[in-house]
Amino acid sequence: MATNPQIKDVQFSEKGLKEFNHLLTRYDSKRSALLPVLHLAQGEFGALTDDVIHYVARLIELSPAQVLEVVTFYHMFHRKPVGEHHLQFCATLSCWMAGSHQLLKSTCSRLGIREGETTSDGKFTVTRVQCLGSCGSAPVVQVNETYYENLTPEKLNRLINSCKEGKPKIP
Amino acid sequence: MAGEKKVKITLNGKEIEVPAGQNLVDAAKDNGVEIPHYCYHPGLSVAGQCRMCLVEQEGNPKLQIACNMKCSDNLKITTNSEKVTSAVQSSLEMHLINHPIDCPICDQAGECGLQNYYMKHGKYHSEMREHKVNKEKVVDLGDHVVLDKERCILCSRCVRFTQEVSKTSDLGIFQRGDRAIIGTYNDESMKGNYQVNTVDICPVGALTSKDFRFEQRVWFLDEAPSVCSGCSQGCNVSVHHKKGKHIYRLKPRFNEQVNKWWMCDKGRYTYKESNYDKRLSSAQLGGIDLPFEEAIQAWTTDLKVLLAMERSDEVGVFVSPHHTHEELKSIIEVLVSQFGITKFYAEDIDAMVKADAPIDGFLYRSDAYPNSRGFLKVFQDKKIKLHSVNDLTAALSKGSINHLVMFIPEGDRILPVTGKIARAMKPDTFVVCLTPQKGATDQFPGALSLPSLSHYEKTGTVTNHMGLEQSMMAGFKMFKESHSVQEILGLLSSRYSDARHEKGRVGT
Amino acid sequence: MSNLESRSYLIGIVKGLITTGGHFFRNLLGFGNRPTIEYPEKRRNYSSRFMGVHILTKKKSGEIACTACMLCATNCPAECIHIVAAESPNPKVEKYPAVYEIDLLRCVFCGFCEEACPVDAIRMGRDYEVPELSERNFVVGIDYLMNRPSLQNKNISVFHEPERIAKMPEKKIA
Amino acid sequence: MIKHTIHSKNMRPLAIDQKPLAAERRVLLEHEHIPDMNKIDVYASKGGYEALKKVLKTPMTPDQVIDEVKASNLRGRGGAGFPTGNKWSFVPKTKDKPHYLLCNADESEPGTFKDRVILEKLPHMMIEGMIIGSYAIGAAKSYVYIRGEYQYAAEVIHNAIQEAYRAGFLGKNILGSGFDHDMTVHRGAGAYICGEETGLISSLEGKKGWPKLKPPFPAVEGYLRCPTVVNNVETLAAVPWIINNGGAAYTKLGTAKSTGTKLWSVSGDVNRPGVYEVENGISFRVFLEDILGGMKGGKKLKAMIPGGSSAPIMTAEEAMKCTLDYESIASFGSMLGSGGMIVLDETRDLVQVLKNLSEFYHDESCGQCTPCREGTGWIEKILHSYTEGEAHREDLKLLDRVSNNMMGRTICVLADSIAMPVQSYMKKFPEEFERYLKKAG
Repeated sequence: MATNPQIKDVQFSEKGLKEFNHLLTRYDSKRSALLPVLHLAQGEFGALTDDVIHYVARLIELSPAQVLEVVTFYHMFHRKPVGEHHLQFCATLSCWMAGSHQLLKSTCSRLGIREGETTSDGKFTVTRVQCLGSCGSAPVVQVNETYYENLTPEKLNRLINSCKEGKPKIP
Repeated sequence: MAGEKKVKITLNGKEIEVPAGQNLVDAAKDNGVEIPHYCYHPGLSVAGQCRMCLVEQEGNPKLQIACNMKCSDNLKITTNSEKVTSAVQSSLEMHLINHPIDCPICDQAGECGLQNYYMKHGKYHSEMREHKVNKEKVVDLGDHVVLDKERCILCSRCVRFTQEVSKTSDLGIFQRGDRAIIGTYNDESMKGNYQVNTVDICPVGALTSKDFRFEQRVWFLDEAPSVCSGCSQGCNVSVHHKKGKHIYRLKPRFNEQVNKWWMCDKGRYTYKESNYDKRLSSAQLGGIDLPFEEAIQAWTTDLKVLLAMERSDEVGVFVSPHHTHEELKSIIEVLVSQFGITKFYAEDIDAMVKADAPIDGFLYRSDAYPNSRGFLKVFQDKKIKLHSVNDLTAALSKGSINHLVMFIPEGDRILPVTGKIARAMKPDTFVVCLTPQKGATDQFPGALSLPSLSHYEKTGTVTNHMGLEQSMMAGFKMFKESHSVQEILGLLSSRYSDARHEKGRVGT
Repeated sequence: MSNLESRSYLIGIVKGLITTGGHFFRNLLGFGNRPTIEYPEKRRNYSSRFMGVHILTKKKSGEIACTACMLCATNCPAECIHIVAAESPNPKVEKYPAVYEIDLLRCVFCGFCEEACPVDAIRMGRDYEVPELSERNFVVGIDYLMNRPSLQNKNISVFHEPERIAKMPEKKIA
Repeated sequence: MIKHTIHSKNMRPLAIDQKPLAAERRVLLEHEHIPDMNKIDVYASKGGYEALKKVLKTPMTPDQVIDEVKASNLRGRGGAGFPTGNKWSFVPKTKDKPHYLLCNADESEPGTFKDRVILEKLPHMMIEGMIIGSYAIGAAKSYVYIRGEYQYAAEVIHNAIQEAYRAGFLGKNILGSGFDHDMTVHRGAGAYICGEETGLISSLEGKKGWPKLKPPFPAVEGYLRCPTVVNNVETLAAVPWIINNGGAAYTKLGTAKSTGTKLWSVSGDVNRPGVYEVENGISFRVFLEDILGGMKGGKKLKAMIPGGSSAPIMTAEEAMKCTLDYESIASFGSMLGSGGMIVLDETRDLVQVLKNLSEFYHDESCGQCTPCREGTGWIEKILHSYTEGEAHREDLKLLDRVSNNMMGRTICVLADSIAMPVQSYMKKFPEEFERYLKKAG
């Protein structure tokens, strides 16, 4: 496919390529591996930028538009790099009843950014997400891939402080 | 279609017989019942997204979509019950609550699915008081298509077209829910030779043709069935013109065997060769306008002088396969049988026909003439030998031809060939150009030019590469002075015979 | 009429003159109820629904309000409106009339165009004094219809969507 | 390099740590509290994979397995409650196309977090159930479609599958029975719609999670247009017990029509929110007092959403009278659904609750069908302006009309998941909406 000039050529790491080939063997159609490959690419490159999307499109033999359709459909795929600590506040019913909105507002004001933005030092991104499947221990915040449950304002501040030090730990 | 199994279905109480497995929407349309639909298109896969074609099926409490139903025995469908009409009205309302309703500036006004169905099925007072979702308005998708994401009703016809028919897969639906938008990757230009088909099948004004942008309102346009002159595929088109004065666009016309619902972008702009700026609008002699009558008279006298001295072999005729059967027949009847002219010259049509193959694997073919097969057949039937253009240039430079009749079609394709002939010609040879285009007459400064009809004004038949004879019923004339080739030759032969018998007044 | 009167020619003339003279002097001195007025010093006051030469309205920003949607040309029974639409130079506006001409000689001043217009871009004005030397000048264009002095720039369209235009992204079309 | 994923230990919902309460009936979660129960050896030591051995060693024919599940009258635990035995029997017996079994571990229904316990603590029980199910429908491949956010659970399942391969319960010629089977974990990427059966199939095919047109039904033409069965985690986890103890034994649990036990994930204004396994048919009153520790802060119960956010709401009186099984909840106009119960006390403003839910469904609507794509957005906007002080009486009529025009008009039931609650909130709690009308004056 004629790629337009601004698209730089990117490549999976050697480990990533091995993982990619293994993934292909698990499915009966190449396109079925698209989601896992996008997870793999987002893990390696940090975000699904235009170059990455064109690379994945070539690997899975799809047009970039078809891959972009999938990337923009799912919430977990980002087209721009997110902060080192991606604070995802659950906004749905049980967490909302437990006050997750107040936690979100206070965190935004504390970090000085609005919802969905990244702090200038690239450390934090704050977004609102839908039900994380942990309603019994509401309110919940997911940082990168870990759930932090039963948060109170104090616990949340301690969590953010531990993130600032680079080692997020259970408050 | 005769051998197909028929099944009996009941539509609105009336029992009808339809081919087995036919889509219910098509079956209903064939029997006069119009089931409203946006996302269904007979040439594309079934999406079932717009939910406009909801119908009541006996034995099923929930309304079913008709586009996903194949006709099978004793299928009982009701489309006019109160429940169905209110469902269709509410589906339409849902389409319109985030629609910008900017009909004054939308080219689709007059042929827009939303307007049509609102008048047939809507007629409600909108209760949408909330803020509408705003999206990008004028987005340039390359040199053929302009996109307006706000008007899009997300029926995914264009996406399915690029994935299933043109196979470029460059359109997609991004984001989710009512924030979803149609577009290409980062709004880059669309690719491929079939982009404007997406404009035809887009039921609303989301995808509009850049060439037709703001040109004319569709309710001012008349429609004439014709065949595309772009190549030998012979796609059926309808020519949209205003009172025969100006052609604004071409749209494909459904033909099961040739082009189904589609046509290529190249062919779509062939109408520009018929419009005002390209046309020879009156007869000319050496560049000076003169009434059509005198031009015919001049041609007759020169021809008469030659034929009287039995020098019919000094008359050369250049023809091209761009002409219809009827034109070629009249050329042969008048020039050959009446005047006994034998020397016919044309490009190497045999080679073109043999090398003819689809260029982009779908419709557009390499042979650039719409009637090559027909042309060869006519001349082979009459056993007239076709000499090559080189023979003509040789004969001209040698001076053995000093009366040249040039049948030149419109379009820039032919100009290199006619240019070569013009350069090889001696200044004193008498040239007659029967052509619709100014470009050709400029190449022959001293020539007698007679304006003939452009391709889309002609009524006649052409044979496409499959050998399928297709008729064109244009029936409009853009310039008062221009006449069809048959008319001109008719006048010529009648003037010639009058001149010979010295009687009868010249009729206008 | 007595026999003498009909035979003697003079009495009839004098009687006629007395009637005309009576009207003449009564009107001259302003006592008469003559319908004519001293035009152009005094003018008839027509009703506010009077339909005179058309007016093309403007947006608040001074641009032409018309979007060249051709509804007036379609609705016009005399087919005397000729419009050529084009891409608007203002990046926030999509379509505007490059040419908008009305042939006043053909126009029957029925007001159908005013009714058809969805954005109050054309109205029936109050001017009726449109003297011209040749019929070509009766085909009036945008400049006359929108900016003629008698309008005193008061022809502002009531239909405008400032917040929608403000939020509209600029169009990206070659 | 691949970022190493870290997980924290406090993932387990609270209530599950203590020993079973009197009113609980732990069948699936019997050994859940044993540490390292997710390892294969500990699981095998508690009778794990006996059912698989029983199926493959005796050997039971696929039809016998299906009949056993039919006899147990096990109903789908994901939300629809469709009898699993019947679902399996719809798969055509012919083998011209490959068959697939997909485990729906997407669990995105607000209020539902029961599958997570099985995924993190008892992965092998689900795996064993999947292998048996695949054997029953003749599927050579099965996939665990797990929601992208459950990163830790995905790892646990992945390790468990590798253990199963090493133990010979997966791969070629399992236990010498000639039955080959491959299982893969497939992570979703954050879309509620992929919890819908055909939405999951589209997502697994590498497309947007747009549900597919039915007919054709997945059992005939599903994943890659081949016969496919999609079962919930809890449904598959119940299969080994049914095979071990027989379908009849399973019908002794619970009520006649709602047999067996159900995992309830409770959240909201209760003292002990969490995941509990109870026998179907237990009364809500007992469930609330004995298991959930009553209302938090002694407040009065106002309303209860039984089966996840898409279930119509039940008033306090109705809740107190109902028993936790499909029939009783349905008799009050609601749905057992996925068992994601949300309890609301007297302080909760139900219009705000409904607004929050409409935001969820507006954000999660996949946008394929027009009534849902536009309708969810419209409902949210109406509720937004309704609660921001511009409440008009016609808004209620409009809400009713719009939700009516969404119900039953779309390819999947996401539209109904907001339309039915809207209707039930307005019918059962009109006074909540009146309050806003008065406030708006």
